[in-house]
Amino acid sequence: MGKRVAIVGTGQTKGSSGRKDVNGQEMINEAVLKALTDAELTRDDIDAVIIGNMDHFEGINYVDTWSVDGSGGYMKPIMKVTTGGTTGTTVAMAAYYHVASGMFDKVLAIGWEKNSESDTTGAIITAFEPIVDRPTFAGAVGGLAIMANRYMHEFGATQEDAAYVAVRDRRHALNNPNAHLQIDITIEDVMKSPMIAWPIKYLDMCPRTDAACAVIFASEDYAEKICPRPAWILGINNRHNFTFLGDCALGTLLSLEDAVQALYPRIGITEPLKQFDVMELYLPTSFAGVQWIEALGLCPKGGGPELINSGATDMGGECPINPSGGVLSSNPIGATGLLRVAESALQIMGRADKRQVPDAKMALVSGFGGCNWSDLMALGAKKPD
Amino acid sequence: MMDWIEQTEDMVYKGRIKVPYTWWVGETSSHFFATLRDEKKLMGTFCSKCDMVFMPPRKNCGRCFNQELSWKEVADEGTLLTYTVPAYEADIHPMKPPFAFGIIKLDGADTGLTHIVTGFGAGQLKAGLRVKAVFKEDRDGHILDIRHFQPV
Amino acid sequence: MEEIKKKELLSVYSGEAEQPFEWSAGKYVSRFLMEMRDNKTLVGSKCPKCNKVLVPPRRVCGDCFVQMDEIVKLSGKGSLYSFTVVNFGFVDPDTGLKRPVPYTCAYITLDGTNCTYAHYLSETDPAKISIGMRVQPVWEENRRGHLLDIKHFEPIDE
Amino acid sequence: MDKVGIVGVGQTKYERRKVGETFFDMIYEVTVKALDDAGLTIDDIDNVVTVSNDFWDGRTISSMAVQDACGSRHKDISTVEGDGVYGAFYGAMRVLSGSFGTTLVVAHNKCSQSRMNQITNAMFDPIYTRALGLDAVTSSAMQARAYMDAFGVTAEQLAKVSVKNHRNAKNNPLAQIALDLTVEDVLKSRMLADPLHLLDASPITDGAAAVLWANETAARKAKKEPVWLKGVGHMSDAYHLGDRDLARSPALIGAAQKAYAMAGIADPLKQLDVAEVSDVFSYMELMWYEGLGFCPEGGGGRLIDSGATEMGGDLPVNPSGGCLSANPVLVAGLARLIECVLQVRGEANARQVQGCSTALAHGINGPCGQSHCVMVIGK
Repeated sequence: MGKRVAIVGTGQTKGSSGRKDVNGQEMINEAVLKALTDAELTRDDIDAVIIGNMDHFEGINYVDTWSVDGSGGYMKPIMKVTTGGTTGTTVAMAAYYHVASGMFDKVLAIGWEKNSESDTTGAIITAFEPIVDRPTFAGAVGGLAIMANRYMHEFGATQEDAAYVAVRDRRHALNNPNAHLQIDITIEDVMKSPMIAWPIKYLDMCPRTDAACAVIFASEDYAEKICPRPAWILGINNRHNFTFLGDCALGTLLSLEDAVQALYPRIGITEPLKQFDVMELYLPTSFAGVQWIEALGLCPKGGGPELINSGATDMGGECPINPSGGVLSSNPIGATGLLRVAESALQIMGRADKRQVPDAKMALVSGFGGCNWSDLMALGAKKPD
Repeated sequence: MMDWIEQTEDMVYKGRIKVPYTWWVGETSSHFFATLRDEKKLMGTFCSKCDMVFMPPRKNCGRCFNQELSWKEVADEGTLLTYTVPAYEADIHPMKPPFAFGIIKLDGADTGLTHIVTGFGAGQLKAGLRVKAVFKEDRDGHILDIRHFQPV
Repeated sequence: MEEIKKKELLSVYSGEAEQPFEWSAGKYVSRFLMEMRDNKTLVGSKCPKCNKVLVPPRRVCGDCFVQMDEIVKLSGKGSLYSFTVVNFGFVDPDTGLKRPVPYTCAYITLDGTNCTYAHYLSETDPAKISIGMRVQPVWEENRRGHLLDIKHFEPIDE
Repeated sequence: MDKVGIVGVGQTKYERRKVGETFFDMIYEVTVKALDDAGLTIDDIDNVVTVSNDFWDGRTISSMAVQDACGSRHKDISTVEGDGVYGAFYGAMRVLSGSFGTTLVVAHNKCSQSRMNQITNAMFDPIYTRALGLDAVTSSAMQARAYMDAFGVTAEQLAKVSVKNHRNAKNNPLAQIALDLTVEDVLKSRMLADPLHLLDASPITDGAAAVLWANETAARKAKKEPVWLKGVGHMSDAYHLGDRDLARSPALIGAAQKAYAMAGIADPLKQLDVAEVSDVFSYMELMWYEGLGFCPEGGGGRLIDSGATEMGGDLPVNPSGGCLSANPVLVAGLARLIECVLQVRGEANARQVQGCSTALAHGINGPCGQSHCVMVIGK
């Protein structure tokens, strides 16, 4: 059987609307160096490198081979995995399997994006079917607006409910020195911000960010020697369910419901709100923050607004969501999912500083992207049986 | 049952991906390009641990991860390591044939710079040929501020 | 790194570069486009196992993993499933130019289908659009076998 | 290491232009073929790895085109962007992790739909190299020149690779270009970029392929004997062409050493029965002979002269016809691996290498074989 796997080091660059001072490889190197420093390892210790981004955001083909000066992949095994918005979690999962398979002991996972280098919406549109989907599609903003609108229609959630999430995640970001947006806003600010795609307003939406993230995964033979309190991977699962946009029922996130059903029973989760101490979720809009927690089983269908407004997901609440500030505060797309993994690992390791959730023992990560696809990863302080 | 397939054309959609890119070259390469533009000088970076001068320059050594590289000017003249003369035209080429692509080890550098070579006679191209950079008149901080290399 | 003399930060711009593609539509989407062009008709494919009708037609039912052999003609009318009115500007990657805004992107459940289908809606005032409203396609005069042979969908009283 | 083996394979015919087919259509075809080959159904598949490239497809989440077509609706799935051998390796790791009993690996490409020059130009960095206008052909031509200069390898020796592989393709009904050629034919074919002629280069190809991995337990349900993974390794050289010694392939040496150590191979020329290597250009096959340890450094030309890599030689290389006979980029790696499976099973028909029990598949990523993956499989 496979080896048990833990995260032993993380590194991330500060999110920015435009890192003009470094090119892509150099930004990647910053994150890699930070992760190596965090784990007290050197480039020589790394057995394999996995990297991902979205090709058409930077217009670079074969990013794995292009990046070796920055990634440390020179004369090492390198591999590229990419799945759109879920790329960061996909990279983490690939690193997990590299180690769990017994083929590699210390694996470096890298996610990065320089969204400032192109037109993000234009590039996202190229993710979809060119003949029937692209002509009318308005990128992630448009797709998420369609989903938000349907959700409000089905369950009576309001724009104010969503605005609560926009405020929550931005407030959390004030504790995270790496967050791109550091803004203290109110629900009124959100409601007054410009409508970009009904019902999504400017402050309901994530920013476009330049940043890189690197995470080091190690096998059970090394994890505790490298890190006194490693973050063990308890379970992972994903669903990339659809090919055409019109196939996904938009009132809910079917892929997430499906992934939850596959993951929770395997790791003994029956009451996620109680059992997880903290969550880092890929919530690209405030509306997603109300809607998708239902798919995660934190509340019944339609119960999202009540749970959000109760404060249970705020810092200090029963299960804080996105202490880092989440995607609404930083969205370097190819790194975004991996940032969720890194932030969750920091929580388990007890290294999250001002954004630390006290005594966090179990954390849940989600990734979102593609054709409304979902990734899940659960991390814990206790070595799995 | 599948009769309709016989009666269906094979339609092809002619489209494109046209997204504009602005690649920020970063502080290190900005210095290289600004020096090329303003002084017609080629700056490499030196890793003292690997004892190598990298051309093109880079911020960190990809081999030992040394972050403390220092600037070192290299010559605008060097030795051709390898080359090819494309026998076809393509949109991506910066000029019409005949020209060659070459990898040139500039004097003072330990790695080769890939660039264009022109001005050679029939049979003149060979590994070991000495070539020199020809700079553009109007330079704007771009790799093609070196118009091409040509035999010395 | 030693002192860097010039603090200006430079960039490289891709200019007018583009990558052309010739994407095959395949038999299923070709039939879809032909029916629009020749007959002002929308079609879907029907799964022999679950009987679902999906638009655009495609070779395999994702749920059942069986080949869909049957093409089904639709009335073209449908109900609005969800929508957004797009106000922000962005580059359309097929032209390299800004796509005109505002426009309404509508997800429509076409009568007789089990999915939604995305197109434009003529109305761009959210206050005048309601989920569930009935819509029908408005066809172009000169059709070329393209998604935009339908100009947009428009609300109807039914 | 636990055991993981290939129990099913499927390929389309490789063709210049499959104008009536989408990625989706091709992936459905090979998925069904691989399942039939294994005697399994889609319900027996625990997870899927797709292999595709956003640039070639003109789609920034290229895997999205095939999710329904590979039957992944309610399954875990991921995507490798790189040669098919890397995708196959990731698929095998997912089984070895203990999380899954089976992995379906699929790859697709339609190189006919885009312009090779532009797509491969985009693998060069936009800051220092891309504007120069290099593509796969011209960069490889510089490598070929460096290799020939370093070791005195001749154009005739390069041409022999083309002659051999195009001839081998005549026994492969799925190959795109099967030809009886002479060395002179190759040397007289149109010059692309010296020293590479048209017949030194692989064609533009459309196609898809699938392999199905299973662990020991899951493999019992399959109708064919598994072909087991024996060893695997991958490694990357430096990126900038001028950073590398283009005449040598240290990354391939490293990748092969790891694969051989796992597989217990000390003398590859003797212990391997078949090798399927990435001959995107003729010279590459000779260089990879050296990196793979089939001959000493600089001995690639002499090895092809000796006939050792011909059908009937000590180690037939590319009995399928290789990339020179069909090069659906990325899919090519799975095609190499599938040929190895067919050879080990004894199902390679007219091109069968008698008594084949151990075979090597090889794939490359990046310019001029920057990154290599080597996989050894056998009975």
